[in-house]
Amino acid sequence: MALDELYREVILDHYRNPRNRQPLGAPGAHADGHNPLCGDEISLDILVVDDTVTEVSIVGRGCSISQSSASMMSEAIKGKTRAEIAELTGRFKAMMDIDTEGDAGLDPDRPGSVLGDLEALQGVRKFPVRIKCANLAWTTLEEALGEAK
Amino acid sequence: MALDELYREVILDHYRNPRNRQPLGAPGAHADGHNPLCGDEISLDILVVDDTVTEVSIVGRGCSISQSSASMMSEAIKGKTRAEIAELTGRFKAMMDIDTEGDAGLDPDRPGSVLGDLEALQGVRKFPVRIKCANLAWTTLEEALGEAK
Amino acid sequence: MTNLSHLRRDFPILRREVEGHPVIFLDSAASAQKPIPVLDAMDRFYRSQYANVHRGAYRLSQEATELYEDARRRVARFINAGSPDEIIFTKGTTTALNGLSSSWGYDHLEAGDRIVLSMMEHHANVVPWQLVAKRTGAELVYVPLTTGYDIDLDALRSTIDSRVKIVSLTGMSNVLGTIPPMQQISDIVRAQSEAVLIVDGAQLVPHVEVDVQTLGADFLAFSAHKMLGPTGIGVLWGKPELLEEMEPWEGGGEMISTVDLYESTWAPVPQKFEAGTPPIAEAIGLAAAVHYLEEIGMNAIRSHDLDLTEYALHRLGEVPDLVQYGPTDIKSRGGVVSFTLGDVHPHDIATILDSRGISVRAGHHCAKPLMADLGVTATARASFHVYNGRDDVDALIEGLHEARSLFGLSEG
Amino acid sequence: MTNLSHLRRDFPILRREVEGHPVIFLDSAASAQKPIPVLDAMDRFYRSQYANVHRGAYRLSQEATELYEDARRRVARFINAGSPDEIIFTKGTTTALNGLSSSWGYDHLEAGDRIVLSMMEHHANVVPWQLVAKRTGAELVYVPLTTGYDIDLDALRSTIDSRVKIVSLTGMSNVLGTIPPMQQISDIVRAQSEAVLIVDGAQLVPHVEVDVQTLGADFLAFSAHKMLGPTGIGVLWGKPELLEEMEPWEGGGEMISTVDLYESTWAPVPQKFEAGTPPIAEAIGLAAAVHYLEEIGMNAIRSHDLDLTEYALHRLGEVPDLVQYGPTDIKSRGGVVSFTLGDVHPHDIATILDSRGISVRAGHHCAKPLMADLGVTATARASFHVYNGRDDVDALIEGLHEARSLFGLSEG
Ligand SMILES: Cc1ncc(COP(=O)(O)O)c(C=O)c1O
Ligand SMILES: Cc1ncc(COP(=O)(O)O)c(C=O)c1O
Repeated sequence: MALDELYREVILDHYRNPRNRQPLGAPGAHADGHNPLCGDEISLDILVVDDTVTEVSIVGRGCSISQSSASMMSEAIKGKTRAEIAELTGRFKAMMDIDTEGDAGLDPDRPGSVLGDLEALQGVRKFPVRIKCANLAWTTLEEALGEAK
Repeated sequence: MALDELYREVILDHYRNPRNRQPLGAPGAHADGHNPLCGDEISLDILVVDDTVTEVSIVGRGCSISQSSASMMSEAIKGKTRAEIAELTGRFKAMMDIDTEGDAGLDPDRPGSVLGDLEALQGVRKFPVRIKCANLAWTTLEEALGEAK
Repeated sequence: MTNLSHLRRDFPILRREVEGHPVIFLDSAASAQKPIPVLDAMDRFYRSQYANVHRGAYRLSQEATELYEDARRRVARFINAGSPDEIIFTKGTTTALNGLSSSWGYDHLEAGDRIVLSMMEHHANVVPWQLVAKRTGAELVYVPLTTGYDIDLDALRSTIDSRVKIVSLTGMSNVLGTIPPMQQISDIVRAQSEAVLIVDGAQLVPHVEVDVQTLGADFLAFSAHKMLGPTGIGVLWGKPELLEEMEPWEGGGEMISTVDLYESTWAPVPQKFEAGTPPIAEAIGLAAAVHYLEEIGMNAIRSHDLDLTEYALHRLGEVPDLVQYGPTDIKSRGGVVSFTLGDVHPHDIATILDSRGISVRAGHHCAKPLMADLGVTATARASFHVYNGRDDVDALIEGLHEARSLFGLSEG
Repeated sequence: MTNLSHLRRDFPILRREVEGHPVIFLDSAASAQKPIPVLDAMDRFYRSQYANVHRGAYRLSQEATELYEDARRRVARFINAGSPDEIIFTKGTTTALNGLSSSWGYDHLEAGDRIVLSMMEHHANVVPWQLVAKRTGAELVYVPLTTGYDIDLDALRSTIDSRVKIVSLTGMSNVLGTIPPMQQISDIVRAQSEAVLIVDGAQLVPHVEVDVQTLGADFLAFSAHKMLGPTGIGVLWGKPELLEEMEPWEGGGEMISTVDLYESTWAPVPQKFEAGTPPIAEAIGLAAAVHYLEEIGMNAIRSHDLDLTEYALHRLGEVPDLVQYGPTDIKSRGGVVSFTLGDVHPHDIATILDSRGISVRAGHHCAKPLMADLGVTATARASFHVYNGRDDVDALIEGLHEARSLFGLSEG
């Protein structure tokens, strides 16, 4: 197994310096994510204005994969519309899906498809136990978006 | 396995015509025996006068082994003293004990040792599942004798 | 007629001899024998993939978890559950019914409420309800049987009313073979009450294709060991909205979400109901057993059972002094035949048959209320599974003739 | 130093490779691997003697019953119980503790009563008591740990009084390795209360010779799967007079004496507590595991554990940024070492080690109250059994160095 494909520089950077930890400027929608098996936790707040996520606040505790995924996600979704986020989420999950052939989520030609830093997480797919860690922030996001409706 | 050694004439006779079923003439000591695994039941009353069992009443339901053993026992103990009965019980149980060598309980030279009809039950030893059936009446007897103290 | 005799070679125990006779196993209703694929699945797992499930971040634990969850999926598909989450692994039918009674029962019953059972229930579907009735002040009501040994639907109709909170019935009697018309029963229960309907599937699921979408029940319990699987595991299926609402009956590892000092919250269904290390190898063995049954086909198994039962009823009918207990209509019964033989006690019958290598059960079959109702203390019982054939029935009949002759019963 | 490396060949899984590395199994505290004699005992039983127990009047059932009861006798001898009747087979430690809490606990607790636990209990010894506390109005009290990671006996002394009805403590912590001084604890409990003392022996019994005559406890629970035995079975030992008085926590077949429609009476101990078809093959597997442990000798196992633990503590001490959680006095601990490594999350440690074929556990180890007390959310944990050696510890240390380098932790 290629550990260095998993523990990339950018992942460790987001793990150690998570972005968007400051509280929201105004009350928004909240969701908690929790992986009871490994104890990863995420607490997410978002502000949705006119279908666009204008602010994100995310704090958590857990492994490098869950926390870096959360941090990278917070950057990727800020300023995006619901539709764009849905697209992004789909691509991210496809990237994590062991059943998907190749780098299905990563085709840079498809509009708005580039996952950016998040692509660093593609190594996780080779470590199936850890996929849940990478997905945690995203499932929590879906919940928060539901709340915000 | 020698089935005809198990189902002897005398056993079937006692099974079909159990002795000493009439109630006691006077209130005595009572014990119920029950084998929850096969459902055999025995209800035993004895009258003990001056250390001697003067009357026996025994009714029950169950297989040929448990019921014939009860019937034969009722005949064997009537008129016997506690000491004689203890001896008899010991001999019977020895006869049933798969770990005992040969016919230990059946030596006719030892005083008061002859089990009489009861010896017909020695075939049971070859059918270990049935030993509990043969012993049921005797364990119930010990309980009744305890009651009678 | 469905001939399954080629399957016998999958069951090593049938190659054993008892006192010079090959084993003829006619006690599958108590517990069935195991085919090699089931034994191999468990052995292989222990030898190459064993680890505890759900909690490990390493390869072996992940493989074990996948196999364990695959087993859940396979069982779900087998009974056509809506989702694998509706499958709870328990120690067996008994634990499933006790869990239900102490959780659902305890939380939903109060004094004056009624629990309805039938007169032919196994102790596993009687005693737990007695216990919860005592704790809650609820009352047990027994629906009688018809003279045809089935649940009396008229009596059921007049029993079910709004006081009834739980109806718990066998899917197939382990003594009479009766398979009650569950959909009809369900209709009556639904029309006349808001009671939950629980089916004790210990005998049904191993022999008859069960589709929980059409069964009409809210809960279904069964045991692996009667369906060619291992000991130590069984299943509780429940409707998802009921499982959701239900409290766990055991607390411990793997069933929690958070544990504080004085309070805890529960993991989602089904983990909520699987406290502690589950029977892991056993789940894998159960999955292999389900696979084995599916390969044969539950329909083939059903017609094989029907064939053997019909033949057995016919041949038993020829034995003088023999009394059978169970429906004569072959369509409403399974491969279990109970009988008495003159004054030869069932226990003696079993011993005589055993000396010929034939295993049958004798006794109350954990159904004392039914025995009392039938007016007997015990019956002898022969029951079938895929490895049995008409030759086994013939051997049984021969043995019964010997029993008659040993007990000196006269011909005719 | 006790070298047990010749035993490795008995464990087929150790011949497997994971990603080109041989399996190095350091998660026995979660569940231990199984030696061939255990697997063979179960397989042989299924292939040649299988039948349900207790209820059959035929040879196979009698043989199965004898093997099952032999297993009870062997387990009784292993912990020096006064009689086999003191051994109750359950699904595992979790079920044993839940049974105790819902039977003994429910029947003996009322509002104002206290249940005393320690701060280092496994969820299996926490959640059942929360549940019964809620039902009865009793209160939970936690005894804190000393800075040396053991139960604070002074705090225990000031906690135990006549309000305390139950004291339930781990015999060996699955996180810290701590083996609390149970006899001293028992003396305190006896002197200051009439509480029953329950020992969660899940970790203790597989590693340390336990003699229930001198342990000082009233009840002891443990699981087969952690002592080289199969999944699906565990043991509750209890003092005979307490078992006698205790109500069953499940009802069903085999545990009854009589069953009338509305009332039943119970079979004698231990059948009273074993409703339904028990884990039969599993009991036989457990007996084989006990035999295997006895052949090695529990003393040899203990000194092997001590040797490995001492070596591991020493080598772990050399790794920069590593923090160990557990007693430093080797005599009061077992072969379980928990640690954190700088800001490398335990889950990441486990993944990195796994890529080298090394299985360790990462997480809260079903001991969330302890984690909160230690001020961590998770630790990594390595734990040993007879098949481990110093070479496994060396491999672990190498892996930890790689973890440090992957996470860019600086030397010194
Ligand atoms: C100390 C302790 N108690 C209880 C348990 C629960 O045991 P089981 O999961 O076998 O029921 C465990 C094992 O996980 C344990 O380590
Ligand atoms: C109809 C019925 N219900 C319940 C049970 C109990 O199953 P188990 O002993 O596997 O818990 C049995 C089997 O003995 C049965 O035949």
